[in-house]
Amino acid sequence: MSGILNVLGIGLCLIGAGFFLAGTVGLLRFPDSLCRLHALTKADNLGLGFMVLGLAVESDSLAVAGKLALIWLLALLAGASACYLIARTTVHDPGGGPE
Amino acid sequence: MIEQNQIYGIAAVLLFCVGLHGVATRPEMVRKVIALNIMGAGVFLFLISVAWQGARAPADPVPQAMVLTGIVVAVSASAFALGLVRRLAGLAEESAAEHGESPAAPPKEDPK
Amino acid sequence: MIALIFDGVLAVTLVALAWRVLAAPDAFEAVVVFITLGLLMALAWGRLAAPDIALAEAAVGAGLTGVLLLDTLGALPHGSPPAQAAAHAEIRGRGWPARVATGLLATTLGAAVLSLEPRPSLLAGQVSAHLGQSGVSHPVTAVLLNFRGYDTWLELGVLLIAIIGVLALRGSTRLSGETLARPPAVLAWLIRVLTPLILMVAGYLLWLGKHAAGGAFQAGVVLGAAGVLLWLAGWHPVAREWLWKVLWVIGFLGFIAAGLGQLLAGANWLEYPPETAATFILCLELGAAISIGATLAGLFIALHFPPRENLSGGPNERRP
Amino acid sequence: MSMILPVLLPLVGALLAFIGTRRIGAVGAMAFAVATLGASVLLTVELWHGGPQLHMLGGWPAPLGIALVADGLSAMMLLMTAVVGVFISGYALAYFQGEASQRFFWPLWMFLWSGLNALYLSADVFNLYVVLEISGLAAVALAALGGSRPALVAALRYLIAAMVAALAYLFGVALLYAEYGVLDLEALGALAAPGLATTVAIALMMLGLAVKTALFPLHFWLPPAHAAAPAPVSAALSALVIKASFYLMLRLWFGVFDGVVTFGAGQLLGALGAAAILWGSFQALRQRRLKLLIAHSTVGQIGYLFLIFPLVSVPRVDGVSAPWVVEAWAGGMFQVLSHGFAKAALFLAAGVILRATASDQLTSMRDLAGRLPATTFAFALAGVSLIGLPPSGGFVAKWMLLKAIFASGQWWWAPVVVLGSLLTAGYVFMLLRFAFKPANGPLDLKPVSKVMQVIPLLLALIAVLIGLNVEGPLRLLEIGPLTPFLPQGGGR
Repeated sequence: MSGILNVLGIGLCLIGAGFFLAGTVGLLRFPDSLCRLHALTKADNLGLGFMVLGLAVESDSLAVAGKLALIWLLALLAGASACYLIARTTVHDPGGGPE
Repeated sequence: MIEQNQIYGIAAVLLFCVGLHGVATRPEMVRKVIALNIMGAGVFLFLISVAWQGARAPADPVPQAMVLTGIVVAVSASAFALGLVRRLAGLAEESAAEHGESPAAPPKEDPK
Repeated sequence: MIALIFDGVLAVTLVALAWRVLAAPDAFEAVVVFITLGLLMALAWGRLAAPDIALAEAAVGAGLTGVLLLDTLGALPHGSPPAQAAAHAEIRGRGWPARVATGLLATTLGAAVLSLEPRPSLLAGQVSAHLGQSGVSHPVTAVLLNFRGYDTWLELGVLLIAIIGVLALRGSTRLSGETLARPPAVLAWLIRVLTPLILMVAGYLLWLGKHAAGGAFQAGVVLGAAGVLLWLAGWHPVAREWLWKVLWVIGFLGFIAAGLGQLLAGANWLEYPPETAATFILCLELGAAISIGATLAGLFIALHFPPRENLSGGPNERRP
Repeated sequence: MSMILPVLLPLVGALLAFIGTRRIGAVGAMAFAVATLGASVLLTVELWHGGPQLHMLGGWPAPLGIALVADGLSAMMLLMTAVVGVFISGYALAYFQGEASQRFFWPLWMFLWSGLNALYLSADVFNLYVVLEISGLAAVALAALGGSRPALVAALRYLIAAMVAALAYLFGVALLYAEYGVLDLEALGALAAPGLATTVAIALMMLGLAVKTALFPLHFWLPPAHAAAPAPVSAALSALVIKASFYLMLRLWFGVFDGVVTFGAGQLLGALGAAAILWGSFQALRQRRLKLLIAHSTVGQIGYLFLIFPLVSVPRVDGVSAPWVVEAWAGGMFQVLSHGFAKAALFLAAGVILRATASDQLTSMRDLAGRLPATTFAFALAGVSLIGLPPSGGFVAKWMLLKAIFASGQWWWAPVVVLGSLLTAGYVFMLLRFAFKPANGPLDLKPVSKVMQVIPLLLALIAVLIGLNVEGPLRLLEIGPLTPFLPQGGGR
């Protein structure tokens, strides 16, 4: 049982890592801020989500799993808001802003 | 065989030296403040690499306490330094406004 | 082996980022890379089994210092201010000699560091031997608040000096009076939602310090971040001058009160009886966390010097 | 009990000055300044009768806890700081009357004072880092109080130099901790042995402290910072703050690393000191602005202090210190004292002139002798001590140093001492010549408070009069474990 869980946990973490990798490539390769944000949010939400899920499977107590879930929720909140703020700046001031 | 903490010890030395180099050679004051923080990070990293007592043992608490103290000192000093920078910029603007001209043209910076 | 390779890659990345911070032509980029460096440093602390430092450094090194730097760049006018111009003239022609000197220094320090032999620290042994009498079970907290509480007391003094110094630059002890552009609604909403959560996290960290990584420093830094966020959201819960002053000095005063009380009872400065040490430490930590938080937030706010005309600086210090 | 008071009292004064209203703040801080003087005297009396004092902070014995240790050297620094400090405080009451910066001066100045006292008493290398930061940051904040552009630029440069210095010191502390696993000075002294890490650690710490002491060629930050600060602040920075880091250099070199440091290293520090004497005094001679002149004079006078290192760092014969060690030591300490009083007097007197003439140019000092006789007299007396004319404290200092120089056979320092005195005489007489020149036309001087005129005179008098009582300070210095006076020791 613990062997299967272990494999499952590692697999979920690997999927998460894959999303992060894709997100990073997107961040580096996409042409403008909005596309980059798109790539970034996928990494943030899904990548972190899978990681958290994998770690929760690996963890040995519900309390730890709960804390991990909380981390994901907070990251979602912060990520979404930050993304909105950056997008807003980009739309209002397309030429300026740090590139 | 090199130990884990030695790797970070060397990195700490390099951070310290890179920071010092920056303080000595970068002309802009904000950059000097950042460089000071890098120097500080080097010292802190070295202290923690000293504290490390193997992968299984807990780290020595004394250097950790020293670093926590050092971090607060560093942020205090940085904040005050940035205050000086901002006040100076404000003074420059005021005097420029008095003379009815725009702030002095920025100096040319050597390309790295 | 894989772990060592990871450490090596992390170490090289740290140094490369540090170099990039100094070499980046644009100050904005330098600050962003510096913040990244701070986050990666937290990984290094984790690898070196120092979670206390990871918590504090991620919040201060990457967080607060980064915010202070970004905020300063935003407040500076376009281009380099004249102070930098003055410094610039005398720096010229220090290229290669400086690099050689830095290289020599790095070699010497590196040799000294590699010459160190691993040996158990005398002090670490004493700390664990006396941990039972300290009132807490987390050794870092025991060192900070009991064995070396004097350092912590004086370090709260350093924070006070910084805030007094910044207020002196400002020419006023008042923090209120400035108005900031209203933040976007989403940000204001987020901050209001997060604030109670942040306060809870700070309290949790404070309580945790008794037996695990956490304590007054980390809690204080989190409080400071909360203060900065609230202020950015345009919400100024603490506006009165005297209240700010009380928050700034309360941690420092707490140590004085504890020290004086015990001194009059015939003990040494900052000596607590073992049976009540836990209570002493908790009270001192509470005060210290409040003061650290209020001072860090206060520093950020006080650095917004009273408004002058034409403060139209962009976010970056652009190259000519 | 009395050990913590010199640290605690100024801190309480600082808090009172910060929280209280402007009036309560200034008066309260002044009261605590006087109380701090009392505490310093009390501690010295206890020391005089009972020998070195120890206070275990937190009740934990070192090396687990931090120890406060007072010996004769600490007491002498405490006393000098307290006397100069009370005079500076009294002067500041009048100087800052009605000025906006007053409410920031008092808390910062009291913080600075407590940092200095904590430094003299601490016996823990990391705690010394913390108190170095307290005094350093407070000193920079005070230097910026003027608020003018030059003051802010100088303060920023001072801050960056001080931060680099503190970090170099801290790296040294970290290396020592890695090597020996303790932070207590006494424990370190017992464990210290020659080795690469130890040598590098000492070099880093001494380098950092040399920057803070403004030892040539690391003095670049000092003249602008000391010259641009308000007069009471300049006096505190020049008379006290740089002495504190010098004290720590002495403490580490002779108290901790006595068995590790070498003859050559002592000669190097002496050579830098000699260069400082010549360079600083020569630069002072070239200045045409009053406060810059006094600040450059500080760079030169600091150089004399560093002659202690080559003269005392000599191999022991059969475990017995060389006979001239006591004279070298006493000469250096007399230089600390006499320069402290004389330089405070000079900067405070310069403050009077600045207030009266609203100018910093030497040429504006014309006919001061007739109009501000007390201030001119203070200049003359302080100058007498700086040059080293008998019977001043400066004379005792230089005389003893010369005696030690000839007894040790290190004759090469003698011409430097003499030439330094000549250059000093040059700029002192230049100052006085301006003061005695008749005015070209009517000069209207603004009125300056009597207190501000009297205090520099008193300080200058002390600088001269300490030369009359050599025995007292010497006996005080001999109390305590500092190595030069030990009959045995870790001979080489």
